[in-house]
Amino acid sequence: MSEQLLINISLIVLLLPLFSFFITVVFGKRFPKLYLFETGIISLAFLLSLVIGFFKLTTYVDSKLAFDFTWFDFGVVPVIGEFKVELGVMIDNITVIMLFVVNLISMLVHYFSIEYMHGDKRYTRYFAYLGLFTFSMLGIVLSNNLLGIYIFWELVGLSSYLLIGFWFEKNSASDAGKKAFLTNRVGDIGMFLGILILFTTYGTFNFDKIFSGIASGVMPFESTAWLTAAGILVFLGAVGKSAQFPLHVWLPDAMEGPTPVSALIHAATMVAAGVYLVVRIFALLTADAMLVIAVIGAFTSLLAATIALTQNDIKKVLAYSTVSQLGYMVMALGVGAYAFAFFHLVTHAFFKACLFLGSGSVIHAMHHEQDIREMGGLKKKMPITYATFLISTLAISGIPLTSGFLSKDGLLAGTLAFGELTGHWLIPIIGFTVAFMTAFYMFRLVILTFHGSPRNQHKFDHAHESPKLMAVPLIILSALSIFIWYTPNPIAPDAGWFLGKWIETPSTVVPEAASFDFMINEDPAADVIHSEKYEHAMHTVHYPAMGLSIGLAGMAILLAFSMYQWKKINPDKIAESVKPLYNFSLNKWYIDELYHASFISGTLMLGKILFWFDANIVDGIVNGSAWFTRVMAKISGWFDTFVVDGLVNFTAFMSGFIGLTFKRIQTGKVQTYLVFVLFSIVLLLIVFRPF
Amino acid sequence: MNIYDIIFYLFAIVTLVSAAFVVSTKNIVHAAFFLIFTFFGVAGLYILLGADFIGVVQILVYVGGILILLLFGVMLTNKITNVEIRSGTTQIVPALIGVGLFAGILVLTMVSTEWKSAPGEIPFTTAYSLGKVLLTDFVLIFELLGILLLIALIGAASIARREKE
Amino acid sequence: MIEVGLNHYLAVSSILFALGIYGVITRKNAVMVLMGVELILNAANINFVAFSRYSNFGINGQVYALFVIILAAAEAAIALAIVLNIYKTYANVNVDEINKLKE
Amino acid sequence: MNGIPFLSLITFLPVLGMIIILALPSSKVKEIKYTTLLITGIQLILSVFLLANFNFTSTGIFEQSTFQFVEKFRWIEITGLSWLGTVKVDYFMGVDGLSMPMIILTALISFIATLSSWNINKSIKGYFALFLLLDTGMMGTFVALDFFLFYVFWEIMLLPMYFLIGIWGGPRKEYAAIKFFIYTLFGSVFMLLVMIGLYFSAQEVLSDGSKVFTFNLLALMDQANYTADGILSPFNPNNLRMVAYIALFVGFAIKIPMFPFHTWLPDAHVEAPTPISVILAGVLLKLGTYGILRISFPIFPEITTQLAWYIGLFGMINIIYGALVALAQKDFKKLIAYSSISHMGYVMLGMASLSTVGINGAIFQMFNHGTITAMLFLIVGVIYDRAHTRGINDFGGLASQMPVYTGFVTVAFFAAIGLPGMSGFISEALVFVGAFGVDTTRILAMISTLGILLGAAYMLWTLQRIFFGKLNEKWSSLTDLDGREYLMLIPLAVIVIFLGIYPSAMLDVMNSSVNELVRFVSNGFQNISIGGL
Repeated sequence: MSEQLLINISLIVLLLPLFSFFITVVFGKRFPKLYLFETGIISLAFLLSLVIGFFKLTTYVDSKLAFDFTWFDFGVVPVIGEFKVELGVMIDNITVIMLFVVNLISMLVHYFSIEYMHGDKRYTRYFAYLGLFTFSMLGIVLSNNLLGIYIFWELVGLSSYLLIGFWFEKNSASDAGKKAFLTNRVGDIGMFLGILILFTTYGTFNFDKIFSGIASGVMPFESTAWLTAAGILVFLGAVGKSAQFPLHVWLPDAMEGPTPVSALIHAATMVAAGVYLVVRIFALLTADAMLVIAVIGAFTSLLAATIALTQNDIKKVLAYSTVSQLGYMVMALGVGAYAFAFFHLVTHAFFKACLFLGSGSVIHAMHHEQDIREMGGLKKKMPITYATFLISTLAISGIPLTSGFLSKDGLLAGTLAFGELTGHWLIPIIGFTVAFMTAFYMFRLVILTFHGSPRNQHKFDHAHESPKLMAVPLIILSALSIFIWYTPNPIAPDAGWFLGKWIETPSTVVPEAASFDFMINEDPAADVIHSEKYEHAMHTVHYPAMGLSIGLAGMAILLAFSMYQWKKINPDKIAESVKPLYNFSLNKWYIDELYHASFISGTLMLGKILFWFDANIVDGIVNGSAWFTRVMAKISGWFDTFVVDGLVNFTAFMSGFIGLTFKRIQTGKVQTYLVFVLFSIVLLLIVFRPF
Repeated sequence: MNIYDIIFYLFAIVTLVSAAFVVSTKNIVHAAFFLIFTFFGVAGLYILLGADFIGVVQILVYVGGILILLLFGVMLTNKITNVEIRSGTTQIVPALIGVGLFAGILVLTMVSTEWKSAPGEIPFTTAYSLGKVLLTDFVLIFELLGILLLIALIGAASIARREKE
Repeated sequence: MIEVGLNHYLAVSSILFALGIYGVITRKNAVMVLMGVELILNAANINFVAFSRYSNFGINGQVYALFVIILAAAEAAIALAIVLNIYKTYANVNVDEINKLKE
Repeated sequence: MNGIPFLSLITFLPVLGMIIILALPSSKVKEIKYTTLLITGIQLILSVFLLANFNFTSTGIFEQSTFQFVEKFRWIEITGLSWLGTVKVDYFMGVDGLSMPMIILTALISFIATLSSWNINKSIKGYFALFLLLDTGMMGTFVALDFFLFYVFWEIMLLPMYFLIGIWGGPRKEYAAIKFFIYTLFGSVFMLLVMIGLYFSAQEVLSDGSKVFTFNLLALMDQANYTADGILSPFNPNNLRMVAYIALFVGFAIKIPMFPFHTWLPDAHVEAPTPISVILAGVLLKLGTYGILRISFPIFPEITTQLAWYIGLFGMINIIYGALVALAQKDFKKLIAYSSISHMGYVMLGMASLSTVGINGAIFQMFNHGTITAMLFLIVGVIYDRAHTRGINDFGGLASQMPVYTGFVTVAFFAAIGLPGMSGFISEALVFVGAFGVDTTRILAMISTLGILLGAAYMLWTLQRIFFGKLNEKWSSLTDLDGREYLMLIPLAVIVIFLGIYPSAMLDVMNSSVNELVRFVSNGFQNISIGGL
């Protein structure tokens, strides 16, 4: 299979969902069965992505396939010279893995939704939106340039908006959609500015060309500070999309959307796009930028984990755990654990999708009850859901033999190594704390939902195991949360093919002075980074990290069981004793309130003030000058009436008077007039005296 | 005082006296007849001035044409036997004063002005030269006047025929 | 008494002119007014011819006099037609009683 | 091909239609409407024909031979006017890449506005006659290459607009119409002054070698034509070119409308009937920016370079100020009006960059704003026709009642937000790329990106308030779009999406002209004294 063919297939994979979106949107009303067509198309796309993945990871495992075309061309432009805008696709190992992940989860979510969304009044429309989303997400994955990514980035935002607000009759849903879009836009502005900086400097959007530009020593506006700024600004896009602090607020609200959507978009794929973007621009990140990224990631993961501890909505807990895990990935990228970050992205996608679909299954069974305080004991009623949910929970908690253990352990090791190399010990500390919390709140969730006795007997009685169409995706996803798919050795992630062969950290292109010393490539020509120092550090921390994470997770699980299963410790009492902290967590650190009070109200208020300014001051000046003109007109009118017109009237009066006097002369007889003419002539003659 | 002067005064007196009668007589028919004398007098003056052709035309057109026309007008608009034929006058006093003054000043002006007179040869007959000039230099005006006369003819007939509404 | 010259003719024409105006102004009958007009025209004509005789304009003055005569003829015809019309309308031709201009 | 006066045809066709309509008895409503539709339809076809025969590589801007479909002959010539000498005005029309997109836009919007006028039921004859006259004015302004002619067309637009708002408008129509009229007239006066000033500063060399004062825009762009002592001549050390530039700019800025000269726009929009709003936003606003590009930039290149930053600054203010004020609106139509102000800010920002990308973006944004805002106003019109209210908070939940309508609204709103895949994105992105790439406007561009966020905020908020949530029972009888409304909205939606995916279709038309303009402005006038102020 030739390279060109692979690219063509990838383009087909990209366009298939778009095609089905259009078909479904336009004809959806007439043919309600079109959702099957849509699902079929996605399945086809999945199969094709399998084909691409197979050939890419076997035949072309070390090469990068790329294809560019000119979107628009300005020709020779004054000052700049040749100027054109290109778009293109690129297939490397990351791409094909992402293709696989996106298409697989999308396909499974389609199957799941057929059952879950059954009976909705906009059933086909829902599938159309899923198609649009899949298209946009694949676009991000396939693009080889920032512009392409930005375009699909926004389209992903659109489909996310449409899907979150799918049940727009609920005000909370449409609010959440709007919030998601706007919050993302904040990040997008940063990303856009970052792209502008890079484009202005290097005249291209293409990653490879930008990298080679940086490698050749050209800096934006002759300063590495601007390069740092560009990196951070582009990362801002990821902050928005991957729900990092301070733009994380939209993701929990996004749970207003249908649960399968949460699984697909807000857990597995779209939110991971931010991480994916940072993966793509990893090579141009300077040390400062990486530190910022690491800190933001770490803080986000801590923030979200603390909030997740106290939430009672099954989806909210999962949402905050998603934010927390995304923070992990971002942190990992910040500390230079590139491969582990991406690895975690993939494993997280599977187990988190499984968790969300599992929660969807529970919610479906409980007739749209989401509060875990109303659940309990569902283990018996829903064995498949329980089993898959448990496997995924183990994975997210980092218990050995799961995929999550592999990726999370490597990631935490990366933070430890970073701490050792740079002295930023706070980051690994946060990392391990969050690991503990994660295990705790996830098991709290599992125990409260599935274990114990039902707390709402009525709803429990009506609960039932989900049908096959919903169960199969759960089984597939939980199966993918087992270590065996990634490495043969359950405790050595990098021994496997995933990290050993497919994913390797690219070498940085940033000038040495501006990058971490452990990131400097020993062989500057190599594409893949190779740093003795870093590898040594990683080797040193590997086992301590593993032991620490297993120990913490174990303790956390034990704690969760003793609090919620065995009831040895009363959680309410603890909550009572640290009431302020508990409330702080329950209310999500009051961040929403803070934003509402500051930015949102501030902007609206500013809008109102400016409108007042517009209507009263600007327009006031206009109307005022009009008024002034009118007053002047009135004054001159008065003048006109009484002075000018007075004169006129006087003249008229005089004329009238004279007229009356001379009226008699006006006899109407020609001859009389002639007499006057005669006298006038005589008069003239006398006056001028021609004689 | 040569014969020329005598003839001039003769004609001048005839003209002016008869003109005075024209404007002062009450009887309109008398006025018309005095007008004939005036025209004759003027014709005499023309001839004295060497304009023989104009003099002849004066007699032909005025005496033969216009005056007959006027008489017809008188007869059509007045019942001859009626007293009405004795036409009245108005505003005699202001007219006398005005016209008197006017005439005085005019005559004074005419007489006192130093005219740059350069009397040339009096041609024996002017008909030839007039004819030549009329059909060369003034041919356009000549033609136009012909048309004017035609229009006047038609117009006069048309106006005179209009019935009272 | 000096020799008869241009001035004499002009004086005659002036008096004739004044008489014409007197006629136009004073006579009530429209036909009489027309006669006054004819006098005025004749006075003008005398001037033309006199100037033609006593200056070096050649024969042109006589040509103009001729034109005036023609115009006078046309004028007389039209004027009489109007007079007839007025007579039809007012049953008299007294100019002083026709004062529509006043309105 | 040659010899057929296409531009005169496309310009004066509506006048022909107007005469036909005036000749028709006012009871023949149907005939009047179909005549207008036919005329604007032919105009649209003609404009497409022009585009099809348009040479994309011919530059235009200042060289007559590179203009296309040129028509030039002496229009007014008065000789021997004492000290004025010979007054000579040419009837001079031509098309280049700057005007071509605008011609298509004008023809398209006129056609769609005609469709949208179907509901007008007050003195139909007068309405359509004025409508067509307006059409002529707009088209003429875009094709005129003689300042005098330009001015004549510019003023021709004013009168029909005044009546169209003042007679067929809403409750405060008189106020709005007068305000519009006086505002624009105020601007026109400035323009007139500058026009006369330029006239007495430059002399065109005729074919017989004699020199006469000229209104010819192309001649005014040539430095060599200026006299040594004209008040607006660059050779005059005490020239007033700076003052003139600002005066001219104010004249155009009122049309854009630029802060702080914008307050006529919301009033005019709110009061005007839907089709007139469509024309106002779709075409009339573009005249301001078109005028700046066509006249201010090449005639005053050195001042343009000097003042570019200020143009960009006002562009930035427009973007952010318009968006913020839009956020505070409760009237749907007023919101769109303020969004127009915001969007026109992008045009100014792009122009201020004086770079090919920025100006391409600006012109493209002019076109896109024309189509998108037209769509938005049509959308307002649709709902206003049905519900007789425009209060945003009066609605709610319309999405379930009018799904197709909501679909179009979503397309239009997201196009206005600048969502990729729609034309608005390309133009805004180009504006930012252009403005960011130039030192003068970089900071302005960075601040202006806030507009992207604010734009999304007010649009989505509006979308939510009107269409989402529970359906207000009051509106349960509203019907979805009818055939005519489909006919209005579909072409615009298709164009918006098509140009979003394949922007070259429009960018190629203007690119060579824009390149030439940028080159011309950056070369500027040489060895001159910059006077004034």
